[in-house]
Amino acid sequence: MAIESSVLDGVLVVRMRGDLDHHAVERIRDEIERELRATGYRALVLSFRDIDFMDSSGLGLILGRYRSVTQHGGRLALCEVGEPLRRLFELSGILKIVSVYESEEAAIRAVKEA
Amino acid sequence: MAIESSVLDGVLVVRMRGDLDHHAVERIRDEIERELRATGYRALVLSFRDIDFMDSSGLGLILGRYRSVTQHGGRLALCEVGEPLRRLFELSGILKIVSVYESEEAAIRAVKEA
Amino acid sequence: MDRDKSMPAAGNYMRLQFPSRSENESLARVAVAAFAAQLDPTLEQLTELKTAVSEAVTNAIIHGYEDGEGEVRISCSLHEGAIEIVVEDDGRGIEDIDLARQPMYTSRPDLERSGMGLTIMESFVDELAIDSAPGRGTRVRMRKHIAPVMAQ
Amino acid sequence: MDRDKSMPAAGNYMRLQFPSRSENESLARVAVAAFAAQLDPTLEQLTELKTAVSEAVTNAIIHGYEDGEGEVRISCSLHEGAIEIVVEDDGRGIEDIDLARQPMYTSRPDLERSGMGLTIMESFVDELAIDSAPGRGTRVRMRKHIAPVMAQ
Ligand SMILES: Nc1ncnc2c1ncn2[C@@H]1O[C@H](COP(=O)(O)OP(=O)(O)O)[C@@H](O)[C@H]1O
Ligand SMILES: Nc1ncnc2c1ncn2[C@@H]1O[C@H](COP(=O)(O)OP(=O)(O)O)[C@@H](O)[C@H]1O
Repeated sequence: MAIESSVLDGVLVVRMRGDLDHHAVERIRDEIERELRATGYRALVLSFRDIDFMDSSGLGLILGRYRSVTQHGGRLALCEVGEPLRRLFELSGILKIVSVYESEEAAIRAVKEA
Repeated sequence: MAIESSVLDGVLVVRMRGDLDHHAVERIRDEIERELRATGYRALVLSFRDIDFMDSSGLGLILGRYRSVTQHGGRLALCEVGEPLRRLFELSGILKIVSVYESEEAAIRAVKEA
Repeated sequence: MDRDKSMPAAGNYMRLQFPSRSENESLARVAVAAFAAQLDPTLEQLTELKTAVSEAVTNAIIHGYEDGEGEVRISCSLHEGAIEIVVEDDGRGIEDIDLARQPMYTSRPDLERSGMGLTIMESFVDELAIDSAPGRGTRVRMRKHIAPVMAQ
Repeated sequence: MDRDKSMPAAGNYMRLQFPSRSENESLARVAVAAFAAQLDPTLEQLTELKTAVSEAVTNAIIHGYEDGEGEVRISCSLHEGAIEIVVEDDGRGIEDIDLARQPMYTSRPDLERSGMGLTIMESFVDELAIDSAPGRGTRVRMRKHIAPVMAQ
Protein backbone atom coordinates (compact mmCIF):
# COMPACT_ATOMS: atom_id res chain seq x y z
CA MET A 1 0.00 0.00 0.00
CA ALA A 2 1.28 3.42 -0.91
CA ILE A 3 -0.29 6.82 -1.25
CA GLU A 4 0.62 9.70 -3.47
CA SER A 5 -0.80 13.10 -2.70
CA SER A 6 -0.81 16.48 -4.32
CA VAL A 7 -2.52 19.79 -3.68
CA LEU A 8 -4.36 21.29 -6.65
CA ASP A 9 -5.92 24.74 -6.13
CA GLY A 10 -6.18 24.06 -2.40
CA VAL A 11 -7.74 20.64 -2.92
CA LEU A 12 -5.83 17.73 -1.36
CA VAL A 13 -5.89 14.85 -3.81
CA VAL A 14 -4.85 11.45 -2.42
CA ARG A 15 -4.27 8.52 -4.74
CA MET A 16 -4.11 5.21 -2.95
CA ARG A 17 -2.43 2.17 -4.46
CA GLY A 18 -2.63 -1.50 -3.48
CA ASP A 19 -4.77 -3.28 -0.91
CA LEU A 20 -6.88 -1.02 1.28
CA ASP A 21 -7.31 -3.28 4.31
CA HIS A 22 -6.99 -2.78 8.08
CA HIS A 23 -3.19 -3.07 7.87
CA ALA A 24 -2.96 -0.38 5.20
CA VAL A 25 -5.53 1.90 6.81
CA GLU A 26 -3.68 1.97 10.12
CA ARG A 27 -0.63 3.17 8.26
CA ILE A 28 -2.11 5.80 5.98
CA ARG A 29 -4.75 7.38 8.21
CA ASP A 30 -2.26 9.59 10.05
CA GLU A 31 -0.53 10.49 6.83
CA ILE A 32 -3.74 11.78 5.28
CA GLU A 33 -4.70 13.62 8.49
CA ARG A 34 -1.31 15.33 8.54
CA GLU A 35 -1.78 16.59 5.01
CA LEU A 36 -5.34 17.66 5.76
CA ARG A 37 -4.06 19.71 8.65
CA ALA A 38 -1.47 21.34 6.39
CA THR A 39 -4.13 22.25 3.83
CA GLY A 40 -6.69 23.45 6.40
CA TYR A 41 -9.19 20.57 5.83
CA ARG A 42 -10.74 22.50 3.00
CA ALA A 43 -11.29 19.85 0.39
CA LEU A 44 -10.25 16.22 -0.02
CA VAL A 45 -10.46 13.94 -3.05
CA LEU A 46 -9.73 10.24 -2.56
CA SER A 47 -8.90 8.36 -5.74
CA PHE A 48 -9.54 4.61 -5.83
CA ARG A 49 -8.14 4.09 -9.32
CA ASP A 50 -5.19 1.96 -8.23
CA ILE A 51 -6.89 0.10 -5.40
CA ASP A 52 -6.71 -3.64 -6.03
CA PHE A 53 -8.69 -4.71 -2.99
CA MET A 54 -10.74 -3.03 -0.28
CA ASP A 55 -12.74 -4.22 2.71
CA SER A 56 -14.75 -2.48 5.43
CA SER A 57 -11.58 -0.97 6.88
CA GLY A 58 -11.53 1.23 3.78
CA LEU A 59 -15.12 2.27 4.50
CA GLY A 60 -14.00 3.24 7.99
CA LEU A 61 -11.18 5.31 6.52
CA ILE A 62 -13.59 7.16 4.22
CA LEU A 63 -16.13 7.78 7.00
CA GLY A 64 -13.40 8.95 9.35
CA ARG A 65 -12.06 11.44 6.80
CA TYR A 66 -15.62 12.53 6.00
CA ARG A 67 -16.03 13.36 9.68
CA SER A 68 -12.79 15.27 10.07
CA VAL A 69 -13.22 17.24 6.85
CA THR A 70 -16.87 18.21 7.41
CA GLN A 71 -16.14 19.15 11.04
CA HIS A 72 -13.87 21.82 9.61
CA GLY A 73 -16.43 22.92 7.07
CA GLY A 74 -14.58 21.19 4.23
CA ARG A 75 -15.76 18.79 1.52
CA LEU A 76 -14.96 15.24 0.50
CA ALA A 77 -15.39 13.51 -2.85
CA LEU A 78 -14.34 10.09 -4.12
CA CYS A 79 -13.38 9.15 -7.63
CA GLU A 80 -12.56 6.28 -10.00
CA VAL A 81 -14.21 3.54 -7.99
CA GLY A 82 -13.85 0.36 -10.05
CA GLU A 83 -16.40 -2.39 -10.51
CA PRO A 84 -15.11 -4.75 -7.75
CA LEU A 85 -15.45 -1.97 -5.14
CA ARG A 86 -18.89 -0.77 -6.30
CA ARG A 87 -20.79 -3.43 -4.39
CA LEU A 88 -18.98 -2.61 -1.18
CA PHE A 89 -19.89 1.05 -1.57
CA GLU A 90 -23.51 0.24 -2.35
CA LEU A 91 -23.86 -2.25 0.50
CA SER A 92 -22.45 0.20 3.01
CA GLY A 93 -24.81 3.05 2.23
CA ILE A 94 -21.79 5.34 2.09
CA LEU A 95 -23.01 6.76 -1.22
CA LYS A 96 -25.80 8.52 0.66
CA ILE A 97 -23.32 10.88 2.27
CA VAL A 98 -20.34 11.04 -0.11
CA SER A 99 -20.39 11.48 -3.87
CA VAL A 100 -18.39 9.38 -6.29
CA TYR A 101 -17.13 10.85 -9.57
CA GLU A 102 -15.89 9.18 -12.72
CA SER A 103 -12.72 11.23 -12.95
CA GLU A 104 -10.36 13.03 -10.63
CA GLU A 105 -11.07 16.29 -12.47
CA ALA A 106 -14.81 15.99 -11.91
CA ALA A 107 -14.26 15.26 -8.20
CA ILE A 108 -11.92 18.24 -7.81
CA ARG A 109 -14.41 20.52 -9.57
CA ALA A 110 -17.22 19.30 -7.32
CA VAL A 111 -15.42 19.99 -4.04
CA LYS A 112 -14.24 23.38 -5.27
CA GLU A 113 -17.64 24.53 -6.42
CA ALA A 114 -19.16 23.98 -3.02
CA MET B 1 -1.70 -24.55 -17.01
CA ALA B 2 -2.73 -24.85 -20.62
CA ILE B 3 -0.98 -25.82 -23.81
CA GLU B 4 -1.58 -24.72 -27.35
CA SER B 5 -0.06 -26.72 -30.14
CA SER B 6 0.22 -26.42 -33.87
CA VAL B 7 2.04 -28.27 -36.63
CA LEU B 8 4.15 -26.14 -38.96
CA ASP B 9 5.83 -27.94 -41.89
CA GLY B 10 5.78 -31.18 -39.92
CA VAL B 11 7.22 -29.55 -36.79
CA LEU B 12 5.08 -29.86 -33.66
CA VAL B 13 5.17 -26.55 -31.82
CA VAL B 14 3.87 -26.60 -28.24
CA ARG B 15 3.33 -23.36 -26.36
CA MET B 16 2.87 -23.85 -22.64
CA ARG B 17 1.17 -21.27 -20.47
CA GLY B 18 1.11 -20.88 -16.67
CA ASP B 19 2.98 -22.75 -13.95
CA LEU B 20 5.04 -25.70 -15.15
CA ASP B 21 5.16 -27.74 -11.94
CA HIS B 22 4.60 -31.42 -11.09
CA HIS B 23 0.82 -30.95 -11.17
CA ALA B 24 0.90 -29.40 -14.64
CA VAL B 25 3.47 -31.84 -16.02
CA GLU B 26 1.39 -34.87 -15.06
CA ARG B 27 -1.46 -33.42 -17.05
CA ILE B 28 0.31 -32.29 -20.21
CA ARG B 29 2.87 -35.07 -20.69
CA ASP B 30 0.34 -37.43 -22.26
CA GLU B 31 -1.12 -34.68 -24.39
CA ILE B 32 2.26 -33.85 -25.90
CA GLU B 33 3.09 -37.54 -26.42
CA ARG B 34 -0.22 -38.03 -28.24
CA GLU B 35 0.55 -35.23 -30.63
CA LEU B 36 4.11 -36.46 -31.11
CA ARG B 37 2.72 -39.83 -32.11
CA ALA B 38 0.38 -38.18 -34.59
CA THR B 39 3.25 -36.24 -36.16
CA GLY B 40 5.68 -39.17 -36.19
CA TYR B 41 8.05 -37.76 -33.55
CA ARG B 42 9.89 -35.87 -36.25
CA ALA B 43 10.49 -32.51 -34.65
CA LEU B 44 9.31 -30.78 -31.47
CA VAL B 45 9.64 -27.16 -30.41
CA LEU B 46 8.68 -26.26 -26.82
CA SER B 47 7.99 -22.58 -26.24
CA PHE B 48 8.46 -21.19 -22.73
CA ARG B 49 7.28 -17.68 -23.58
CA ASP B 50 4.17 -17.81 -21.41
CA ILE B 51 5.57 -19.87 -18.56
CA ASP B 52 5.26 -17.94 -15.29
CA PHE B 53 6.96 -20.49 -13.09
CA MET B 54 8.90 -23.69 -13.56
CA ASP B 55 10.63 -26.17 -11.26
CA SER B 56 12.52 -29.43 -11.78
CA SER B 57 9.33 -31.17 -12.90
CA GLY B 58 9.62 -29.04 -16.04
CA LEU B 59 13.19 -30.27 -16.51
CA GLY B 60 11.87 -33.82 -16.26
CA LEU B 61 9.28 -33.05 -18.92
CA ILE B 62 11.94 -31.69 -21.29
CA LEU B 63 14.29 -34.62 -20.71
CA GLY B 64 11.45 -37.08 -21.16
CA ARG B 65 10.44 -35.54 -24.48
CA TYR B 66 14.10 -35.36 -25.53
CA ARG B 67 14.29 -39.10 -24.98
CA SER B 68 11.12 -39.99 -26.84
CA VAL B 69 11.86 -37.71 -29.79
CA THR B 70 15.50 -38.77 -30.24
CA GLN B 71 14.57 -42.45 -29.89
CA HIS B 72 12.53 -41.96 -33.05
CA GLY B 73 15.33 -40.10 -34.78
CA GLY B 74 13.59 -36.73 -34.32
CA ARG B 75 14.83 -33.41 -32.98
CA LEU B 76 13.93 -31.15 -30.06
CA ALA B 77 14.51 -27.43 -29.58
CA LEU B 78 13.39 -24.98 -26.91
CA CYS B 79 12.63 -21.31 -27.35
CA GLU B 80 11.84 -18.05 -25.56
CA VAL B 81 13.21 -19.03 -22.17
CA GLY B 82 12.84 -15.97 -19.94
CA GLU B 83 15.30 -14.68 -17.36
CA PRO B 84 13.70 -16.35 -14.30
CA LEU B 85 13.99 -19.79 -15.94
CA ARG B 86 17.54 -19.30 -17.22
CA ARG B 87 19.20 -20.24 -13.94
CA LEU B 88 17.20 -23.44 -13.71
CA PHE B 89 18.31 -24.41 -17.20
CA GLU B 90 21.93 -23.57 -16.47
CA LEU B 91 21.97 -25.38 -13.12
CA SER B 92 20.51 -28.52 -14.61
CA GLY B 93 23.04 -28.90 -17.39
CA ILE B 94 20.16 -29.44 -19.79
CA LEU B 95 21.67 -26.90 -22.20
CA LYS B 96 24.41 -29.43 -22.97
CA ILE B 97 21.94 -31.64 -24.77
CA VAL B 98 19.14 -29.35 -25.99
CA SER B 99 19.48 -25.99 -27.72
CA VAL B 100 17.55 -22.89 -26.75
CA TYR B 101 16.59 -20.30 -29.36
CA GLU B 102 15.49 -16.70 -29.01
CA SER B 103 12.45 -17.06 -31.21
CA GLU B 104 10.03 -19.76 -32.25
CA GLU B 105 11.00 -19.24 -35.89
CA ALA B 106 14.69 -19.84 -35.15
CA ALA B 107 13.83 -23.00 -33.19
CA ILE B 108 11.64 -24.32 -36.01
CA ARG B 109 14.34 -23.61 -38.56
CA ALA B 110 16.92 -25.42 -36.43
CA VAL B 111 14.94 -28.65 -36.05
CA LYS B 112 14.03 -28.66 -39.75
CA GLU B 113 17.57 -28.15 -40.96
CA ALA B 114 18.78 -31.20 -39.15
CA MET C 1 -5.30 -41.14 -11.16
CA ASP C 2 -6.09 -37.66 -12.37
CA ARG C 3 -8.40 -36.08 -9.82
CA ASP C 4 -8.83 -33.05 -12.01
CA LYS C 5 -11.06 -34.71 -14.50
CA SER C 6 -13.48 -36.67 -12.36
CA MET C 7 -14.03 -34.65 -9.23
CA PRO C 8 -11.98 -31.52 -8.99
CA ALA C 9 -10.57 -31.06 -5.56
CA ALA C 10 -13.34 -32.99 -3.78
CA GLY C 11 -12.30 -33.58 -0.19
CA ASN C 12 -9.35 -31.25 -0.44
CA TYR C 13 -8.59 -28.95 2.49
CA MET C 14 -6.03 -26.55 3.85
CA ARG C 15 -5.29 -25.17 7.29
CA LEU C 16 -3.40 -21.97 7.97
CA GLN C 17 -2.31 -20.41 11.27
CA PHE C 18 -0.51 -17.15 11.96
CA PRO C 19 -0.16 -14.60 14.75
CA SER C 20 -2.76 -11.83 15.01
CA ARG C 21 -0.75 -9.16 13.22
CA SER C 22 -2.27 -6.91 10.65
CA GLU C 23 0.51 -7.66 8.15
CA ASN C 24 -0.88 -11.21 7.89
CA GLU C 25 -4.26 -10.09 6.59
CA SER C 26 -3.09 -10.18 2.99
CA LEU C 27 -1.48 -13.61 3.50
CA ALA C 28 -4.88 -14.92 4.64
CA ARG C 29 -6.67 -13.53 1.59
CA VAL C 30 -4.06 -14.76 -0.86
CA ALA C 31 -3.92 -18.27 0.61
CA VAL C 32 -7.70 -18.70 0.60
CA ALA C 33 -7.90 -17.35 -2.95
CA ALA C 34 -5.15 -19.74 -4.11
CA PHE C 35 -7.02 -22.64 -2.52
CA ALA C 36 -10.41 -21.58 -3.90
CA ALA C 37 -8.87 -21.31 -7.37
CA GLN C 38 -9.32 -25.09 -7.64
CA LEU C 39 -13.07 -24.55 -8.05
CA ASP C 40 -12.40 -22.14 -10.92
CA PRO C 41 -14.31 -19.19 -9.43
CA THR C 42 -15.13 -16.03 -11.36
CA LEU C 43 -13.17 -12.89 -10.51
CA GLU C 44 -16.24 -11.57 -8.72
CA GLN C 45 -16.59 -14.69 -6.58
CA LEU C 46 -12.89 -14.50 -5.75
CA THR C 47 -13.22 -10.87 -4.68
CA GLU C 48 -16.20 -11.77 -2.49
CA LEU C 49 -14.27 -14.61 -0.83
CA LYS C 50 -11.21 -12.47 -0.24
CA THR C 51 -13.31 -9.69 1.22
CA ALA C 52 -15.20 -12.02 3.57
CA VAL C 53 -11.93 -13.62 4.76
CA SER C 54 -10.34 -10.23 5.23
CA GLU C 55 -13.26 -9.12 7.42
CA ALA C 56 -13.16 -12.24 9.58
CA VAL C 57 -9.39 -12.14 10.05
CA THR C 58 -9.41 -8.42 10.80
CA ASN C 59 -12.12 -9.00 13.42
CA ALA C 60 -10.04 -11.73 15.06
CA ILE C 61 -7.05 -9.37 15.22
CA ILE C 62 -8.81 -6.19 16.34
CA HIS C 63 -11.74 -7.45 18.37
CA GLY C 64 -10.72 -10.98 19.33
CA TYR C 65 -7.20 -10.22 20.46
CA GLU C 66 -7.71 -6.44 20.78
CA ASP C 67 -4.43 -5.85 18.96
CA GLY C 68 -2.52 -8.03 21.41
CA GLU C 69 -0.87 -11.22 20.24
CA GLY C 70 -2.71 -14.48 19.72
CA GLU C 71 -3.12 -17.03 16.97
CA VAL C 72 -5.61 -16.87 14.12
CA ARG C 73 -6.57 -20.19 12.54
CA ILE C 74 -8.17 -20.65 9.16
CA SER C 75 -9.38 -23.87 7.67
CA CYS C 76 -10.87 -24.34 4.23
CA SER C 77 -12.44 -27.34 2.62
CA LEU C 78 -14.18 -28.09 -0.64
CA HIS C 79 -17.51 -29.88 -0.90
CA GLU C 80 -19.31 -30.43 -4.18
CA GLY C 81 -18.52 -27.11 -5.73
CA ALA C 82 -18.72 -25.14 -2.49
CA ILE C 83 -15.96 -23.82 -0.28
CA GLU C 84 -16.26 -23.79 3.48
CA ILE C 85 -14.01 -21.41 5.39
CA VAL C 86 -13.65 -21.35 9.17
CA VAL C 87 -11.83 -18.49 10.88
CA GLU C 88 -11.10 -18.95 14.58
CA ASP C 89 -9.50 -17.02 17.38
CA ASP C 90 -9.03 -17.66 21.12
CA GLY C 91 -9.76 -14.06 21.98
CA ARG C 92 -12.34 -12.22 24.06
CA GLY C 93 -15.39 -13.55 22.27
CA ILE C 94 -18.70 -11.85 21.48
CA GLU C 95 -21.27 -11.21 24.24
CA ASP C 96 -24.25 -10.50 22.03
CA ILE C 97 -23.99 -12.03 18.56
CA ASP C 98 -27.33 -10.56 17.37
CA LEU C 99 -26.14 -7.08 18.26
CA ALA C 100 -22.76 -7.70 16.60
CA ARG C 101 -24.50 -8.72 13.37
CA GLN C 102 -26.45 -5.45 13.10
CA PRO C 103 -25.28 -3.28 10.23
CA MET C 104 -23.22 -0.32 11.49
CA TYR C 105 -22.80 -1.75 14.98
CA THR C 106 -19.23 -1.61 16.18
CA SER C 107 -17.75 -1.84 19.66
CA ARG C 108 -14.71 0.10 18.46
CA PRO C 109 -15.76 3.41 16.90
CA ASP C 110 -12.53 4.76 18.41
CA LEU C 111 -10.62 2.70 15.82
CA GLU C 112 -12.76 4.12 13.00
CA ARG C 113 -14.43 0.76 12.44
CA SER C 114 -17.47 0.99 10.20
CA GLY C 115 -19.48 -1.80 11.80
CA MET C 116 -20.05 -3.28 8.34
CA GLY C 117 -17.75 -6.30 8.52
CA LEU C 118 -20.32 -8.95 9.45
CA THR C 119 -22.90 -7.42 7.11
CA ILE C 120 -20.44 -7.64 4.21
CA MET C 121 -19.54 -11.22 5.08
CA GLU C 122 -23.23 -12.14 5.18
CA SER C 123 -23.84 -10.66 1.79
CA PHE C 124 -20.70 -12.08 0.12
CA VAL C 125 -21.12 -15.73 1.17
CA ASP C 126 -24.12 -18.08 1.12
CA GLU C 127 -24.01 -19.12 4.76
CA LEU C 128 -22.51 -17.42 7.79
CA ALA C 129 -22.54 -19.02 11.22
CA ILE C 130 -20.92 -17.47 14.28
CA ASP C 131 -20.06 -19.38 17.46
CA SER C 132 -18.54 -17.46 20.29
CA ALA C 133 -17.75 -18.03 23.94
CA PRO C 134 -17.06 -14.80 25.84
CA GLY C 135 -13.55 -14.93 27.25
CA ARG C 136 -12.64 -17.93 25.11
CA GLY C 137 -12.90 -17.09 21.48
CA THR C 138 -14.88 -16.87 18.29
CA ARG C 139 -15.41 -19.20 15.37
CA VAL C 140 -16.87 -17.93 12.12
CA ARG C 141 -17.96 -20.47 9.53
CA MET C 142 -18.70 -19.36 5.98
CA ARG C 143 -19.87 -21.40 3.05
CA LYS C 144 -20.01 -20.23 -0.53
CA HIS C 145 -21.12 -22.09 -3.59
CA ILE C 146 -18.70 -21.62 -6.48
CA ALA C 147 -18.87 -24.25 -9.19
CA PRO C 148 -21.61 -26.44 -10.59
CA VAL C 149 -21.74 -29.86 -8.91
CA MET C 150 -19.67 -32.41 -10.81
CA ALA C 151 -20.75 -35.95 -11.51
CA GLN C 152 -18.59 -38.29 -9.45
CA MET D 1 2.57 0.39 17.70
CA ASP D 2 3.58 0.19 14.08
CA ARG D 3 5.75 -2.89 13.67
CA ASP D 4 6.45 -1.98 10.09
CA LYS D 5 8.82 0.79 10.88
CA SER D 6 10.95 -0.61 13.67
CA MET D 7 11.36 -4.31 13.00
CA PRO D 8 9.50 -5.53 10.00
CA ALA D 9 7.79 -8.79 10.71
CA ALA D 10 10.30 -9.90 13.35
CA GLY D 11 8.99 -13.00 15.08
CA ASN D 12 6.19 -13.46 12.61
CA TYR D 13 5.33 -16.97 11.46
CA MET D 14 2.79 -18.98 9.53
CA ARG D 15 1.88 -22.64 9.40
CA LEU D 16 0.11 -24.32 6.52
CA GLN D 17 -1.15 -27.90 6.14
CA PHE D 18 -2.81 -29.63 3.23
CA PRO D 19 -3.24 -33.12 1.80
CA SER D 20 -0.54 -34.47 -0.51
CA ARG D 21 -2.28 -33.64 -3.76
CA SER D 22 -0.48 -32.13 -6.67
CA GLU D 23 -3.12 -29.41 -7.04
CA ASN D 24 -1.89 -27.96 -3.73
CA GLU D 25 1.63 -27.30 -4.99
CA SER D 26 0.70 -23.85 -6.25
CA LEU D 27 -1.10 -23.02 -2.98
CA ALA D 28 2.15 -23.80 -1.12
CA ARG D 29 4.21 -21.52 -3.38
CA VAL D 30 1.71 -18.68 -3.27
CA ALA D 31 1.30 -18.78 0.52
CA VAL D 32 5.06 -18.80 1.18
CA ALA D 33 5.56 -15.98 -1.32
CA ALA D 34 2.79 -13.91 0.31
CA PHE D 35 4.39 -14.45 3.70
CA ALA D 36 7.92 -13.71 2.47
CA ALA D 37 6.64 -10.48 0.90
CA GLN D 38 6.93 -8.92 4.36
CA LEU D 39 10.71 -8.90 3.95
CA ASP D 40 10.36 -7.06 0.65
CA PRO D 41 12.29 -9.59 -1.45
CA THR D 42 13.41 -8.95 -5.01
CA LEU D 43 11.54 -10.77 -7.76
CA GLU D 44 14.55 -13.05 -8.18
CA GLN D 45 14.59 -13.96 -4.48
CA LEU D 46 10.87 -14.64 -4.62
CA THR D 47 11.29 -16.94 -7.60
CA GLU D 48 14.06 -18.80 -5.80
CA LEU D 49 11.91 -19.25 -2.71
CA LYS D 50 8.90 -20.42 -4.70
CA THR D 51 11.04 -22.86 -6.63
CA ALA D 52 12.64 -24.32 -3.49
CA VAL D 53 9.23 -24.71 -1.82
CA SER D 54 7.78 -26.28 -4.92
CA GLU D 55 10.59 -28.85 -4.98
CA ALA D 56 10.19 -29.75 -1.32
CA VAL D 57 6.40 -30.05 -1.52
CA THR D 58 6.56 -32.06 -4.73
CA ASN D 59 9.03 -34.43 -3.07
CA ALA D 60 6.71 -34.90 -0.09
CA ILE D 61 3.84 -35.74 -2.45
CA ILE D 62 5.67 -38.00 -4.90
CA HIS D 63 8.39 -39.59 -2.81
CA GLY D 64 7.14 -39.21 0.76
CA TYR D 65 3.58 -40.34 0.20
CA GLU D 66 4.26 -42.01 -3.17
CA ASP D 67 1.14 -40.37 -4.61
CA GLY D 68 -1.04 -41.77 -1.81
CA GLU D 69 -2.75 -39.46 0.62
CA GLY D 70 -1.05 -37.93 3.62
CA GLU D 71 -0.56 -34.46 5.05
CA VAL D 72 2.13 -31.99 4.07
CA ARG D 73 3.03 -29.36 6.69
CA ILE D 74 4.85 -26.13 6.02
CA SER D 75 5.98 -23.64 8.60
CA CYS D 76 7.69 -20.34 7.93
CA SER D 77 9.21 -17.85 10.28
CA LEU D 78 11.14 -14.62 9.95
CA HIS D 79 14.39 -13.90 11.75
CA GLU D 80 16.40 -10.73 11.25
CA GLY D 81 15.88 -10.43 7.54
CA ALA D 82 15.93 -14.17 6.86
CA ILE D 83 13.09 -16.56 6.21
CA GLU D 84 13.13 -20.10 7.53
CA ILE D 85 10.88 -22.62 5.82
CA VAL D 86 10.28 -26.15 7.07
CA VAL D 87 8.47 -28.68 4.86
CA GLU D 88 7.47 -31.93 6.55
CA ASP D 89 5.77 -35.16 5.63
CA ASP D 90 5.01 -38.40 7.51
CA GLY D 91 5.85 -40.52 4.50
CA ARG D 92 8.35 -43.22 3.69
CA GLY D 93 11.47 -41.23 4.50
CA ILE D 94 14.89 -41.26 2.88
CA GLU D 95 17.28 -44.18 3.44
CA ASP D 96 20.44 -42.50 2.19
CA ILE D 97 20.37 -38.73 2.39
CA ASP D 98 23.83 -38.30 0.83
CA LEU D 99 22.75 -40.31 -2.19
CA ALA D 100 19.47 -38.38 -2.41
CA ARG D 101 21.40 -35.09 -2.50
CA GLN D 102 23.50 -36.08 -5.49
CA PRO D 103 22.64 -34.11 -8.62
CA MET D 104 20.64 -36.25 -11.08
CA TYR D 105 19.92 -38.98 -8.55
CA THR D 106 16.28 -39.97 -8.50
CA SER D 107 14.56 -43.07 -7.16
CA ARG D 108 11.71 -42.50 -9.62
CA PRO D 109 13.03 -42.28 -13.19
CA ASP D 110 9.75 -44.00 -14.13
CA LEU D 111 7.93 -40.76 -13.26
CA GLU D 112 10.34 -38.74 -15.43
CA ARG D 113 11.89 -37.09 -12.38
CA SER D 114 15.08 -35.24 -13.18
CA GLY D 115 16.80 -35.83 -9.85
CA MET D 116 17.58 -32.10 -9.65
CA GLY D 117 15.12 -31.09 -6.92
CA LEU D 118 17.48 -31.14 -3.95
CA THR D 119 20.30 -29.62 -6.02
CA ILE D 120 18.04 -26.74 -7.01
CA MET D 121 16.91 -26.22 -3.43
CA GLU D 122 20.53 -26.17 -2.28
CA SER D 123 21.45 -23.55 -4.81
CA PHE D 124 18.36 -21.34 -4.28
CA VAL D 125 18.52 -21.04 -0.48
CA ASP D 126 21.40 -20.31 1.89
CA GLU D 127 20.99 -23.34 4.14
CA LEU D 128 19.36 -26.68 3.53
CA ALA D 129 19.08 -29.33 6.23
CA ILE D 130 17.33 -32.66 5.75
CA ASP D 131 16.17 -34.90 8.57
CA SER D 132 14.55 -38.14 7.69
CA ALA D 133 13.49 -41.32 9.45
CA PRO D 134 12.81 -44.20 7.06
CA GLY D 135 9.21 -45.28 7.42
CA ARG D 136 8.31 -42.19 9.40
CA GLY D 137 8.85 -39.11 7.37
CA THR D 138 11.07 -36.30 6.17
CA ARG D 139 11.70 -32.79 7.36
CA VAL D 140 13.43 -30.27 5.12
CA ARG D 141 14.57 -27.00 6.67
CA MET D 142 15.60 -24.12 4.44
CA ARG D 143 16.88 -20.72 5.39
CA LYS D 144 17.33 -17.80 3.04
CA HIS D 145 18.55 -14.33 3.78
CA ILE D 146 16.35 -11.69 2.17
CA ALA D 147 16.58 -8.23 3.68
CA PRO D 148 19.31 -6.27 5.40
CA VAL D 149 19.19 -6.61 9.19
CA MET D 150 17.16 -3.80 10.77
CA ALA D 151 18.11 -1.98 13.91
CA GLN D 152 15.66 -2.96 16.64
N1 LIG E 1 -13.63 -12.27 16.34
C1 LIG E 1 -14.30 -11.40 17.14
N2 LIG E 1 -14.02 -11.36 18.48
C2 LIG E 1 -14.67 -10.50 19.30
N3 LIG E 1 -15.64 -9.64 18.87
C3 LIG E 1 -15.97 -9.65 17.55
C4 LIG E 1 -15.33 -10.51 16.64
N4 LIG E 1 -15.87 -10.31 15.42
C5 LIG E 1 -16.80 -9.34 15.58
N5 LIG E 1 -16.87 -8.94 16.87
C6 LIG E 1 -17.78 -7.91 17.42
O1 LIG E 1 -18.78 -7.65 16.46
C7 LIG E 1 -18.79 -6.25 16.15
C8 LIG E 1 -19.23 -6.04 14.73
O2 LIG E 1 -18.27 -6.58 13.83
P1 LIG E 1 -18.18 -6.03 12.35
O3 LIG E 1 -19.54 -6.04 11.75
O4 LIG E 1 -17.14 -6.81 11.64
O5 LIG E 1 -17.74 -4.51 12.49
P2 LIG E 1 -16.39 -3.78 12.91
O6 LIG E 1 -15.25 -4.73 12.75
O7 LIG E 1 -16.31 -2.65 11.99
O8 LIG E 1 -16.57 -3.37 14.35
C9 LIG E 1 -17.40 -5.77 16.45
O9 LIG E 1 -17.34 -4.38 16.68
C10 LIG E 1 -17.07 -6.60 17.70
O10 LIG E 1 -17.64 -6.04 18.85
N1 LIG F 1 10.18 -36.06 1.11
C1 LIG F 1 10.82 -37.15 0.65
N2 LIG F 1 10.44 -38.39 1.03
C2 LIG F 1 11.08 -39.50 0.57
N3 LIG F 1 12.11 -39.45 -0.32
C3 LIG F 1 12.53 -38.24 -0.75
C4 LIG F 1 11.91 -37.04 -0.30
N4 LIG F 1 12.55 -36.00 -0.88
C5 LIG F 1 13.52 -36.54 -1.66
N5 LIG F 1 13.51 -37.88 -1.59
C6 LIG F 1 14.44 -38.82 -2.27
O1 LIG F 1 15.51 -38.08 -2.79
C7 LIG F 1 15.62 -38.29 -4.21
C8 LIG F 1 16.18 -37.03 -4.87
O2 LIG F 1 15.23 -35.96 -4.76
P1 LIG F 1 15.27 -34.76 -5.80
O3 LIG F 1 16.67 -34.26 -5.91
O4 LIG F 1 14.26 -33.78 -5.40
O5 LIG F 1 14.93 -35.42 -7.20
P2 LIG F 1 13.57 -36.01 -7.82
O6 LIG F 1 12.38 -35.46 -7.06
O7 LIG F 1 13.60 -35.54 -9.21
O8 LIG F 1 13.65 -37.50 -7.68
C9 LIG F 1 14.24 -38.67 -4.64
O9 LIG F 1 14.23 -39.36 -5.86
C10 LIG F 1 13.77 -39.52 -3.45
O10 LIG F 1 14.29 -40.81 -3.54
